[in-house]
Amino acid sequence: MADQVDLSVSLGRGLRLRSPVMVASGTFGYGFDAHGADRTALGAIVTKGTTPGAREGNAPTRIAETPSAMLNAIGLQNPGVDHVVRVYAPKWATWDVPVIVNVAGDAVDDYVAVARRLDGVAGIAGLELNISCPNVANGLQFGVDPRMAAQLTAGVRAVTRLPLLVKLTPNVTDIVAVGRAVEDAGADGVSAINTYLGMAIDVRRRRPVLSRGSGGLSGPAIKPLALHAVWELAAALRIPVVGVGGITTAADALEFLLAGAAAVQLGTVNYVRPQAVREIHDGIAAYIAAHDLRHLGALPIRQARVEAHV
Amino acid sequence: MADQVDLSVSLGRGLRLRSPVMVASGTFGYGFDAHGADRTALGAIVTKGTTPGAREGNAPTRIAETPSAMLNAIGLQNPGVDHVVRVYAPKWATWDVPVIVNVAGDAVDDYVAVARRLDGVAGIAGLELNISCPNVANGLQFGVDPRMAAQLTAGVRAVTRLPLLVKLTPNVTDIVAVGRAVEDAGADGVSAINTYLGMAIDVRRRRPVLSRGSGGLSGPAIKPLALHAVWELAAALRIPVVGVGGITTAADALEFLLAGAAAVQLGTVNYVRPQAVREIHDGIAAYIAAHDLRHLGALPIRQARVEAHV
Amino acid sequence: MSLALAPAVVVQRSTPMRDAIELVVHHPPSAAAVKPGQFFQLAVAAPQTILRRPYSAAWADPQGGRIGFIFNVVGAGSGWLAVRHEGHELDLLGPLGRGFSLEGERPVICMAGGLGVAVFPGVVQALVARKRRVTMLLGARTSSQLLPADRFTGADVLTATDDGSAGYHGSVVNLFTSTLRGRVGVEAVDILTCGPTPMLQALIENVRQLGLPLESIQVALETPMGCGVGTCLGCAIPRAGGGYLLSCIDGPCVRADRIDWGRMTDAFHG
Amino acid sequence: MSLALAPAVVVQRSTPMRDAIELVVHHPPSAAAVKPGQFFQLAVAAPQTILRRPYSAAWADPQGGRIGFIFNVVGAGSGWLAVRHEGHELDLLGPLGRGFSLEGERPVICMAGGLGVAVFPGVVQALVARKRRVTMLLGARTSSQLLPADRFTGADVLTATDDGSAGYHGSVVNLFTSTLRGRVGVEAVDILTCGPTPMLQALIENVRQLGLPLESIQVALETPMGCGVGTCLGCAIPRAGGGYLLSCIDGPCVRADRIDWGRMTDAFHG
Ligand SMILES: Cc1cc2nc3c(=O)[nH]c(=O)nc-3n(C[C@H](O)[C@H](O)[C@H](O)COP(=O)(O)OP(=O)(O)OC[C@H]3O[C@@H](n4cnc5c(N)ncnc54)[C@H](O)[C@@H]3O)c2cc1C
Ligand SMILES: Cc1cc2nc3c(=O)[nH]c(=O)nc-3n(C[C@H](O)[C@H](O)[C@H](O)COP(=O)(O)OP(=O)(O)OC[C@H]3O[C@@H](n4cnc5c(N)ncnc54)[C@H](O)[C@@H]3O)c2cc1C
Ligand SMILES: Cc1cc2nc3c(=O)[nH]c(=O)nc-3n(C[C@H](O)[C@H](O)[C@H](O)COP(=O)(O)O)c2cc1C
Ligand SMILES: Cc1cc2nc3c(=O)[nH]c(=O)nc-3n(C[C@H](O)[C@H](O)[C@H](O)COP(=O)(O)O)c2cc1C
Ligand code: FES
Ligand code: FES
Repeated sequence: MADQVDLSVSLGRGLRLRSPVMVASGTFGYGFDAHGADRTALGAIVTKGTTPGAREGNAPTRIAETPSAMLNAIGLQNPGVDHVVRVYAPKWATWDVPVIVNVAGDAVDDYVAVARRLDGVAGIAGLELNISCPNVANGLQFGVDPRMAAQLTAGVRAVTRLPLLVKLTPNVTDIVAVGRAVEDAGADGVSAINTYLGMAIDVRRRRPVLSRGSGGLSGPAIKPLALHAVWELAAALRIPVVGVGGITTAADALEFLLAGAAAVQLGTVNYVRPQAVREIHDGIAAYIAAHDLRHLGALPIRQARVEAHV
Repeated sequence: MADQVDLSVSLGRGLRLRSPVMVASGTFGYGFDAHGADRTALGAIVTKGTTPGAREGNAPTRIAETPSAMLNAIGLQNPGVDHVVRVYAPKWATWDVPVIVNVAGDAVDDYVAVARRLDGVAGIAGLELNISCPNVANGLQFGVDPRMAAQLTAGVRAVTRLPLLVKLTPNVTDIVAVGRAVEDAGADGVSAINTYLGMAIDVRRRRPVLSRGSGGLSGPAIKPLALHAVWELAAALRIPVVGVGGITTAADALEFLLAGAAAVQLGTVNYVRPQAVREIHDGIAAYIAAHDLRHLGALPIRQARVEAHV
Repeated sequence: MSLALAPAVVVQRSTPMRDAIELVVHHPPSAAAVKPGQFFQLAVAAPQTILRRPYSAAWADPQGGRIGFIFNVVGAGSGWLAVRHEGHELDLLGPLGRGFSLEGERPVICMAGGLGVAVFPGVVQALVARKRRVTMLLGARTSSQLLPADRFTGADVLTATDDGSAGYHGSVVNLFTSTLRGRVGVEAVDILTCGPTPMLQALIENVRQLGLPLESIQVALETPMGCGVGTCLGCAIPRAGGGYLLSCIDGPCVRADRIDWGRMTDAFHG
Repeated sequence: MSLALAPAVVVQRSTPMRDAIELVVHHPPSAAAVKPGQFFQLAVAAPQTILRRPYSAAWADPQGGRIGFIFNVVGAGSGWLAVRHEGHELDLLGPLGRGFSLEGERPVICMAGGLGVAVFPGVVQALVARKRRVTMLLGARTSSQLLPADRFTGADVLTATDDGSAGYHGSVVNLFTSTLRGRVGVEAVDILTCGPTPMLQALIENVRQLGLPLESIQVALETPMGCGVGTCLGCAIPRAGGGYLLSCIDGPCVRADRIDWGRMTDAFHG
């Protein structure tokens, strides 16, 4: 019965996924290393953040576990967009799961350069602009200011016909304002959220655990925060919101879909349970069947809304 | 040996605590209900948020557990400042642990009224302005805007000679800007941080778990976020920073003290391990003794600072 | 209040009825202090959890220094408790809250739905010791999920099952209505009850229709709790006449007329 | 790569040396696939943790379908593993990473500091099976913390203890320096090692002073890991010549000349 449920979802501009379960940037590499995930349950792969040139990333220590979460400061280690176009894209073109390239940089020009290079390349199904990376200098600057976020989005929009998601940072007073700004600037959807700025100190060595001092927090701990952001965004935007943050079970994913997310991304859980993609896909299908809802569009709740600005 | 360590700390304007371990607002009532905590290890009690008149609080459900954390939307249930002055303060006056009243309201006048009423009352050692409560209408408005936060602080400063802490919200783009503003407006210290805006959805009932929709997240999950806020504030402010957020062990408390906090507050852990106050006090003393540091002031690390705006 | 902060040791683990587990712990001070209807906050070391979990003392044996807890697995915390065995330590905070008021001479009807039965072995024992006449009404989905009648020595035990596999075929509330009519004078009983909110709602409804005073009913509430000691204000339940009661310190055993049952439904069953 | 996602069952639990635990699990596909020096990511259900924990297979018995893990308790995850017993399930992800290269004919010195010994029973067995001459150097704080020599059948076993309670009185690196000098021609050995970073640093220092080529050393690294499969980029270690290696896929067993030991110290021992 759950088999007959339609789990497909459209993220705009022709980007149609057979499943609302995507994998989040930085947690699935470029789709070649993660084993154990069942691709038939996967809606899309979002790649590691990709910059114009190759980057080596930050010095170790790059990750630390914290209660129900982890901190990371990878620093956008990636092979650069040329490598992606030459080596990876041809392989992706043969896959039946769409690959969305997560785009990063230090300046508007960087983003535009990467987007231009990727436009029209076979095997690339869409772009996700990472305007929210806490782990490189300037990484957050675009994400916290609605005007800069809009400028960046418009700049990229001008050079690509690819479906365009913008990945928002939660480290702001008003995420909805940033969401509205990128919507108006031509984004086809937003991904919410990237990691939260956090820190751990090694009390034995009396210094920060991470070489950069701070890093981005991900994992189950942030789920209630991400869910709140998605709830607010879904109420305010017309474009689809992709929910990301702390999802590890089908119930978690359903919280986001009920909050109004059009699809979800699994991040940290991929490191722990590669089979989560399949389990969560099936759990969503079973829920929809059990509640006689037939398709994903019937999930979002809004009526229970208590106040506009809680 | 750990016995001889001086753990006293001064929070300004004559407020001297014998221990850097305080209990956070809303997690210790007015000091009468929490049993099992060893008061001889306690630096100060911060009371539940107190408003001009009594308040009934929000409808249930008011709390929900999330991974390594809990959400609350109590809604400032409290007996009002008159009751505090008439019934509680006379008892506090006989205690040897200072009691700091957490002050809340919907408008500047509310805060000023409560502060004026408490000024000069025996048994009240200081005020903590809660400009950061996510669980009442307008609760956050003062905390997210540096100008409003400064206005409120100045208004209260004008009517009281009591030591004045301002409790900051982390739900902002730039917590340091708010911290600087309240410092300039006359705060003697800041407490960082209050809870993070979060949400949980009951997938069975298809509605938010909390009656208000959203609530404030506290507990171990938020520790890395709170620590980062404290690290940034301690670097930027001249007044003491009191660290709050997810502390459950002596190592957690030491992370905050190493990050530059002058003292710490225990919140959610009081619900779980009433003996945490004693354990954490003793753990800090043992660490200081083991590292031959002699007093708390020698703890903060700054040299490892990597970048100004990560 | 005397609070147990020292660890208790599990001395026995068993399955008193299907899908339930009974843990017996040795902790003399708590066993001596606990009153029928009071509860303990049990620390659980389950993944991702932080809060303690509230559990009624099912019974206490002050001489032997032992306390029993009866529960089923509904989530992470109870799942962790379910794999405690003899010799494991359990960290108790309690006894907490107000138990049932057992004063009076009138016959008593105890009424339990599902795992609400967990609080009653000790309650019935105390009532019987006070020479009160006790009728224990047990409701469950099916006969194997009924706590055996020998746990209620000295009481009349009547059962109801949803599937009719034992006793009355139907809900325990319906069993109650008929029992009450048949056996005792309508104004002359005290009622102590514990069970899922819908069951409590149905009971209140019925009692109102019968014209009985709500004052004669005491309910043991199982509202989710934070602290269990009155500091978090998280366990509010709507009070008749406005405002809230705290179920951990004003309860968990509360006279039914003190509760605003209309707002209760909004909160816990809407 | 063949990844075990089915649960393995603990079939034996013991204490091979003081402060250490050995868990033997039954999982035929993993036992057949694992190579000496590879590791598994073990899921742990400890409170507040989320990540798997990397553990070397200490040895594997492909016929019996069994794998051994040897570890000590240093935190929440290992604390949880330490209370696994016969019959419990363990969720393995692996085998992962590159093991030691065992090719060649030269004599081999294996050198373990502390729990670094955990990787060697299987390594020595494989080397002996290849008819290579093996000297196993074991270092520990005190004699009771040494894994017994009978775990290295076919190898010469020499020990060093910090307190002098067994074997050489001093560090295993110093033992190595003397052994190397005394027993074999300086250019003619392969060295496989695992232990705390300071021990590795000291070894590299000594080897450099002796004028030996770093190429002849392979180290098994124990860098903290996220995923263990190359997707998180969290386990970077400084590569000689710039940039980083990923210890989970380029290692954990890496030729010493591929590592920038100066930057390594900054990161893990500054
Ligand atoms: C005073 C008191 C006494 C109690 N005595 C007993 C007892 O003797 N035996 C027994 O089996 N149970 C008892 N309960 C209920 C018990 O506390 C919960 O079942 C338990 O806390 C669930 O924890 P968990 O981690 O297993 O489930 P969770 O993962 O926390 O929750 C699982 C499901 O149970 C629901 N739930 C959580 N807490 C409660 C609660 N307090 N009441 C009802 N539903 C809840 C959740 O909404 C969720 O749907 C009592 C509760 C209270 C307040
Ligand atoms: C490839 C590999 C193979 C390993 N094989 C073994 C083995 O066979 N036997 C064994 O006992 N240990 C082994 N380790 C180390 C083991 O993974 C860690 O001790 C374990 O993850 C700690 O988990 P925890 O939850 O108990 O401690 P945590 O609470 O996570 O940490 C406790 C302390 O240990 C430190 N720590 C955490 N992870 C590591 C790590 N990976 N290396 C060193 N220190 C760490 C922390 O900084 C902290 O100080 C191996 C590590 C790797 C990377
Ligand atoms: C190690 C690591 C690397 C990440 N790298 C990126 C990245 O390159 N680009 C990006 O937009 N997000 C990146 N993220 C953020 C995730 O895509 C995701 O937004 C975040 O982890 C929250 O989801 P989760 O809690 O499910 O992990 C990274 C996360 C982790 C843990
Ligand atoms: C149930 C509850 C009620 C709270 N009430 C208040 C309050 O009235 N005023 C206030 O400033 N903070 C209040 N807080 C916030 C705490 O004081 C503290 O800042 C926060 O919980 C983070 O610390 P923790 O993670 O240690 O709990 C409350 C927290 C909880 C959990
Ligand atoms: S559970 Fe905290 S006040 Fe009742
Ligand atoms: S541990 Fe994730 S890349 Fe190595």
